[in-house]
Amino acid sequence: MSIALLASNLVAAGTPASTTTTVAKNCTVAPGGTKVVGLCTSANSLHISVAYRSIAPMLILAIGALVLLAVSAVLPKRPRVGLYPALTSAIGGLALLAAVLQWFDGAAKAGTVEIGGQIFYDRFSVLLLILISIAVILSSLASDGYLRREGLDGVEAYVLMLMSATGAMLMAEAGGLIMLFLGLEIMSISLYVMAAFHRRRTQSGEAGLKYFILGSFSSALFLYGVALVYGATGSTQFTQIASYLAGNVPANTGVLLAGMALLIVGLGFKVAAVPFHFWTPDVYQGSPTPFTGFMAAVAKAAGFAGLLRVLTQALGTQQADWKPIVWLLAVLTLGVGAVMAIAQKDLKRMLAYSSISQAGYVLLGVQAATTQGSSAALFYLFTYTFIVIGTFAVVDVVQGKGEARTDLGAIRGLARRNPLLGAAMLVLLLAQAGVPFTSGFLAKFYVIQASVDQGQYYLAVIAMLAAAVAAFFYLRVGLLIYQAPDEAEAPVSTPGGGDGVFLAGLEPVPSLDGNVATAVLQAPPSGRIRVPGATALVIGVSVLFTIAAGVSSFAIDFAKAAYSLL
Amino acid sequence: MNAAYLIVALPLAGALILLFGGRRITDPVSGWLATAMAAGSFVATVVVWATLLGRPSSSRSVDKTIFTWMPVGTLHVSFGLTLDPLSILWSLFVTGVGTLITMYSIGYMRGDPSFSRFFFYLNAFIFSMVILVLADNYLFSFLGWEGVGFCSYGLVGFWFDRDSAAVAAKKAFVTNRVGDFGFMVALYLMFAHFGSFNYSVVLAPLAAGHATIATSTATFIAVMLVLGAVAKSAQIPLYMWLPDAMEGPTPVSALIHAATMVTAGVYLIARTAPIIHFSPDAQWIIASIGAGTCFLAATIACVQDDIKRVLAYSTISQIGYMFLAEGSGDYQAGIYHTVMHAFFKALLFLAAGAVIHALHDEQNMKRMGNLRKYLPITFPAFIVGFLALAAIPPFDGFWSKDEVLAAAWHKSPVLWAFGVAAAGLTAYYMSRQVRLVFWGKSRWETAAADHGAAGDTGHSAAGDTGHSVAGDTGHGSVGESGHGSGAPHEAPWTMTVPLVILAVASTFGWLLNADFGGLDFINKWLAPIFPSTVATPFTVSTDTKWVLGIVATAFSLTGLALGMGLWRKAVSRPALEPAFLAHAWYIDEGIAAAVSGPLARMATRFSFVVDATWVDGLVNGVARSAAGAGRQLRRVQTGYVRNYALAIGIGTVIVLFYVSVRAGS
Amino acid sequence: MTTTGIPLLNIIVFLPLAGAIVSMLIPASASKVWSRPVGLAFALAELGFVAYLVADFPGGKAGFEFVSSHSWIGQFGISWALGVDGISLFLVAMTSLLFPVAMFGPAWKGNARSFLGWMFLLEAACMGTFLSLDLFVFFIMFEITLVPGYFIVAGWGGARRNYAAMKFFIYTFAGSAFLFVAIIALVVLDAPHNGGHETFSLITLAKISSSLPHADQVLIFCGFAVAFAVKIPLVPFHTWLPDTYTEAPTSGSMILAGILFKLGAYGLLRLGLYLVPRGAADMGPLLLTLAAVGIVYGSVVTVMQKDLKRLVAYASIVDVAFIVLGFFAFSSQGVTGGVLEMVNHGLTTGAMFFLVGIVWEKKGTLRFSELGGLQKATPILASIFLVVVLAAVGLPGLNGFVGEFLVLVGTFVTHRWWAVVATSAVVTGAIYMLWAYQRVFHGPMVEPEPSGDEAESELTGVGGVAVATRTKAATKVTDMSWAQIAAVAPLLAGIVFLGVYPRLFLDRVTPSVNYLLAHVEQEAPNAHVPAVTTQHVTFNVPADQNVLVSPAKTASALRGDASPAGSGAKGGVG
Amino acid sequence: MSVPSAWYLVLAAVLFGMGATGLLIRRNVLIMFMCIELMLNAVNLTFVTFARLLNDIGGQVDVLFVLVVAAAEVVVGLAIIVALFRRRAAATADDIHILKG
Repeated sequence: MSIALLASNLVAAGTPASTTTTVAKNCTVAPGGTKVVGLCTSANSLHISVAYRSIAPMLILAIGALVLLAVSAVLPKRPRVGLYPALTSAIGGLALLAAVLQWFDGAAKAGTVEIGGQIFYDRFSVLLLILISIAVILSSLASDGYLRREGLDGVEAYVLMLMSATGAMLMAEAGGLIMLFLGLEIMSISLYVMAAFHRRRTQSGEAGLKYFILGSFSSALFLYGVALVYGATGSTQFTQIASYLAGNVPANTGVLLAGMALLIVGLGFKVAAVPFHFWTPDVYQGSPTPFTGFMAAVAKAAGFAGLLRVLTQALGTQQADWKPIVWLLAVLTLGVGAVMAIAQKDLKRMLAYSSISQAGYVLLGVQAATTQGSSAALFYLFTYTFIVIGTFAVVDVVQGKGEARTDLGAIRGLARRNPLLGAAMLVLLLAQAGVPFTSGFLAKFYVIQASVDQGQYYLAVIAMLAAAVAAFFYLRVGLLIYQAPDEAEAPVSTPGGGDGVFLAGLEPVPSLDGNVATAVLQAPPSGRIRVPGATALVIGVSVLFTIAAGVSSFAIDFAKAAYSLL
Repeated sequence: MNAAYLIVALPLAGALILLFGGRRITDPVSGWLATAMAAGSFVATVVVWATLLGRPSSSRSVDKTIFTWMPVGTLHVSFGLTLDPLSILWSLFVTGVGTLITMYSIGYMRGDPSFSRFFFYLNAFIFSMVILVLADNYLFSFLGWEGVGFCSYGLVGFWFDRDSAAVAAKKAFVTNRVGDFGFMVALYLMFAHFGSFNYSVVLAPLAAGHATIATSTATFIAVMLVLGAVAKSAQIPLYMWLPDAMEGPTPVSALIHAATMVTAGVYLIARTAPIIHFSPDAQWIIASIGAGTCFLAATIACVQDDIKRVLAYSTISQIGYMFLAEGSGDYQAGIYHTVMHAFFKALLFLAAGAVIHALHDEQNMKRMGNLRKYLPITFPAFIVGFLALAAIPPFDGFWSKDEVLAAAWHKSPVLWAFGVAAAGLTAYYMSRQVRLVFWGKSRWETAAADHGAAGDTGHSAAGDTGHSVAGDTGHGSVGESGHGSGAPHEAPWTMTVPLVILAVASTFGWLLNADFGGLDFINKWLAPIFPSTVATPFTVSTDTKWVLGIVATAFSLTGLALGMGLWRKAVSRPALEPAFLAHAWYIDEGIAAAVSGPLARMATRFSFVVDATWVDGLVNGVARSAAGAGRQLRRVQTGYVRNYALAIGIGTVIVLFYVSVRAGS
Repeated sequence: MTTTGIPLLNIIVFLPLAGAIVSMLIPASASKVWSRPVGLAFALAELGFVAYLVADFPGGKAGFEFVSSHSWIGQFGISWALGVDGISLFLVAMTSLLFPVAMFGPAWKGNARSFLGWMFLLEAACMGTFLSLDLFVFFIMFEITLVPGYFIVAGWGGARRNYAAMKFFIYTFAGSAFLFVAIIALVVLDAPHNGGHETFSLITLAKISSSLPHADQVLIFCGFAVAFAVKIPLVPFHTWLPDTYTEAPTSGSMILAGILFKLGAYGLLRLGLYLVPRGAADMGPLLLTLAAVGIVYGSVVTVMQKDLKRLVAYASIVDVAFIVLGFFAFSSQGVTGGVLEMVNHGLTTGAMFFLVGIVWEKKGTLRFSELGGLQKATPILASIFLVVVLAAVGLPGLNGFVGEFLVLVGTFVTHRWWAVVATSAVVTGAIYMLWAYQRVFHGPMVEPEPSGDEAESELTGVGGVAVATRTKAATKVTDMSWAQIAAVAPLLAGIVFLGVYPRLFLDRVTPSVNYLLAHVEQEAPNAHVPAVTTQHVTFNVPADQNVLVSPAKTASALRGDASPAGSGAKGGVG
Repeated sequence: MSVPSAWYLVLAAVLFGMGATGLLIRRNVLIMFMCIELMLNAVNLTFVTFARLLNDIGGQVDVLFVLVVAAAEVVVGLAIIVALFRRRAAATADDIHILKG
């Protein structure tokens, strides 16, 4: 029986590793010179020092969540308008402050492993902490208007958001697979609830349930991967896995690779890589819109943080094994995301597919498996956070009460109904399309550069062609924004008969007898759109950042600095 | 010598003034301005000619560079003039005849709403033509070459609201462009071989015997240039545009399509003689084209009913003689015939114009007749032109054609036979024309009644709106007697004076190059251009010449007698007017059918099938397949959780399978 | 290198940007009054700066002038580097000339603020592309042109504008994918030869590009070529063009055809030939063939078009094929001619689309079947149109001929049969252009059907003017207005001037071209560049007219030796 | 007779596979949910086995983490299921497919 043989081989292989002394094993210096702080400081005792500063943002968020709950308990049933979002963003702001301070911390700059090896404290983590803090601030502000409009206001949403962010931070800082799993679950469980948060909308419940079932399934797969990697290498901590693999050739690579594969699947699910992406459109569409933005930003960032840690740090020696897998995932993700987005008629769903496609570019950075690639991926995530939260904030404003109008027709004539909002949406869309002078372009440039640097010309070309396909649906929306709200599509007739193609989804659907039905998009509601102040702020900040990071190189340098040591 | 600049500058100035002045320069003023400019140009040419005459024959060539046009790397082209016997000779008759015709036009075009536009084109034409002949390099000459083409386009299509005129103008231009193709290719080869277009670089060493050129290169350059010449001079196979070009006002036909522009090809070949000298093949090609054309066009001319189309085919035929002479190596004879032809053909056209004018734009000879009684000046003038063209001694045509035929005989009796046959035909069709127009009954009286309704054959575009308006207002004296029903009357003096001058020239012009008494001025004048290294000298014995001359004259007289006899009373002789000749051997119509039929269909197919469906279809197909893929993939997204989980499961299995393969290997 | 006190090139790039911002900032209420004057002021100021640049540009120099460089994204060696040489000088000049004409010449309706804003943005991007000395800057400028282009077509275009705009954007965007990857690949592969530092600097890359393996050069060149072939566009990548040009508003067509085309052609020269000469030399015959095929195919397809604007659009395909033909002839005349053709085509096609727009205003239709006899009612329009048509056809004395002839003669020197095939365009070009002219202006006046046509003219029309023309059928057709004549006059002046005295242009372009070719010759032995600088020709030139100055100068500048002066024998024939 | 440790691993794998299969084929949400629990516990078994094999306490500790997480998942998951199916008679996963395409 092959499995039995496999297992026995494994035991034989694993034994030598476990015979080394615990202390020696735990104190192995990780590749790259990262010193393992914590266990080694007191070799003979089980005393583990807790470097609180390394987990300060996380703590702030977690404690903040609890405080928020407590505060809500003592406050009257209907507190002052805007209190909770204000508090939440304040907590996020504190976390951001802490994270920024961490950035300048020497330990973080040098890169250390804290708290018994469970926490990775380096600028890579810190950058993600900053990102997540920002996402919290922006999302909480963007949610305010939505929640009040939908009559869902209360403290719960904010607490969930903070808890979810806490989990994401844990993922970002995780020093080992177990911490990664823990963070993943903390984040995900909160997100499940957030997805299902709109009690009166059936779609919201459906989104929550689907997310929950599939998420749990992928978590189980991920966890099994953790167990297998643990079995093959004797540890769940990244540094130790890496040092073990650097020093030994695993006798049974099968277990290791199977574990690796499952880890990729689990994390691939979180980042919505094709073919593990099926939940994404349904969940993004069903979830309350501002939460969708949060989800797209934070879950994706945390998922990629995990993927980068696992693949490039823990399993860096197995590059040859996982690179082709990621290559294929990247191609599929880019292609399927872009192609399916074309066929969508719902704005949120289209953006969901678009976010799938965007994940493909980050996978390009992962696939490069270099410092440059990783920092490119980070930069991509960083810019995408602003873009996606801003975009969904606009969608939120446009869709109206009860998420009545999320179809493409709703956005038609946006520029007439609110010029600034239209312009903002245009910038955000162009950024996602990767047009120069937006952060989206530099992000694409960076990942493509990293990819080409590794000789992946074809991957790079495929990615850029996917961008061209993707440009179609971004532009289509951009065009709708600038159309008159009541503008009718001209009847389509050409000698070549190819007209409909470039208007796919927008155009009347050709019926079987070849005649073109003139039924087009529903007209949007008329009248000027009013944007709640907080949401306007979010959109404004997103747009400004998108342009600023596209014109100046500061954000790239920032991302580069985050990864310079690894 | 600086007067040379004036030759060019005056017509240019005239053209610019008329262009920008537009309609503010009114009716007669613009005409007189243009005439003055043309005359000034003529005077300047005479001055230059006199200056050159004062020099020894070996130094009668002066180059004057105006400024650099295209300096790129080794390519260096200037705007520059070359003043040598050949260019000045051409310039003389271009500006001279041009002046007369411009003057004639003042009367002819009177009252036309676009009066000044007409004279703009005339001056621009003279400018272009002198550039063509005076340029010191092929490329600058090409500028003039194209310039005359443009003016021809503008003048043929002068009455643009007639569709036939517009089509004819376009046809003329496009056909000439086919020739330009050859001209340009010759230029490339010239640059590749000589590194220059300057006559002084390309031709002078060859002419001086300092350099030689490979036969193949010479043949290629020559043949390509001849293609250009053939188009411009309306020779086989590109002659079809010229008859249609008769849509233009008659002075235009006289100036451009008879006397000057169409001889540009003759000039080009004469200029290129040093190269052609190295290619016997090219010489044969030129001679054959000439012989073939002069015969073919003459046959067609025999049956045309339109007064101007007869003359047009006659022009084609006569230029054929010039080509024949040049191909036979006797450039002087060709040029001699060119000059003589300029006189008598301009005369014929102007006289024909006066006839048309008198009959209110009637061009169909079958609706004319008996006009000798009404047109006391035009009639004798026409007769002089007729006799000159028919090569009846002692008029111009006899002498020059004699020279041409002598050269042809020396080249090959076959060529000569074609020439002689054509001479007979020429006399015949011209007699027919004279008979139909000036003798017989006054058919125009009845014709006027059903004016325009009668079944015209061919393209005789009788009085369409544009022209008849012009004609009527131009004739105040006639106009009062009703629309086109007044008696024919003689033209105003501005029109008759040129007729008289040209008639005199057609009678005595031959003295410019008489074969005897040391009167061969043209031969002597051109001698430095065609030394023995350019055109191998040959002589035809005097006896032979006598015999040849007598035979040719006999042919001419026979033709004349036949024509005069057969068409004394008759208006229509179906046996002598076979359809295939009336349709010009169906060549033109065949080409037109091919172009508008299969070729147009093919182009249409390319435009609307190949490009729209295939090439663009591919692009749209890619887009469509992307969109289609999206639509198909949407079906996978069923909304059922278990399907999603299954997808994740399958993905996982595939990844696991992949790693197991890797682990196994 | 010339440096002046003021950052001239930066001003030229950023002034239109400022114009865009100012245009957009004008409040809607004041837009009616202020948009056009303010826009015109900016456009003229830009023109003034460019005129200063042209005037100040030293003739006979090959290198980049007015260079300004600032580090931008240091870690990739990206800098904001601008410079101008003979090749880009006149493209910049043409851009600055064509934009005001396009902005204020044709009639357009709708939001003046955003229209002018997009136009200025486009101008800034075009300037940036032509002036950039950094591949990254080049790319982003090249790419950003799509956005204003897209919105101008989609916002102010004809009935099928959405389709056309989208196709334009996606097609060229997809082409850029290859350009992007090729640029990055070039930079990455060149980095080891630059001391391990990546750099996007055009000049540096050109210096070290010879170290690149041959095969890499070919691949990179292919990447460039695909992108530029789409942009130019070369057959068979051209099908976005007719749709886009036909649907675009008049101003948009002018700019798209006049300038955006040139970005691709310019890129082919600046990136293709300059950076990867060996790749260019290898792929040269292919591009030559594509160009020749494009000339023939384009001509055939153009002839039967039924719509004037579409015909002009297709004719552009033929014209730009000449540009490519010239570039890949690798001869001084060919490349110079190609550069001149770029400028020519900008002037000619710009003017042509402008006039087509006027025809549309007069008649409300552009279908040949509904046009005719316009010359009677609009003689000035007809005359100007004729001049432009003749320039397009290549009548000597107008600009089209000089460029076309140089291209062809230059091509003949190196690839004779391609030149011969391409020369067929002199015939076909005359056919379709004159036939079009005839059908529009000649013949009896065609009156549009009074009924049924109104609805249709709305659909086929050029954007904003749809309403204005509905009544045109009934009223008398008038000739061009003085404002329109004034708008087209500069283009006509350019057409005539470049036809008669192209030397002003050639003297500044040729040194740069020769420098480029010398670079190609040195780096790519497979290019077979003919001796661009040797003088094997003698000229019959009077001693006082030293017309040989410029080539001789070039020769000595390049080779460092004295070139034999023209020692032609005086006298000529006889 | 001691059971070879490999057998534990195989058992765990089988259990995991059963759980996964169950998730894929069952439509009752609660049973699907149980299948996930089964999978998690199969992983726990794997952890323990490896911990024993490697003589490492870490794996056993990890099991505790997993248990806690699983418990949290149960709470949240049930809450969502209850909320969603409160107004429905049946509780199959196939009943929810508004969102698709």
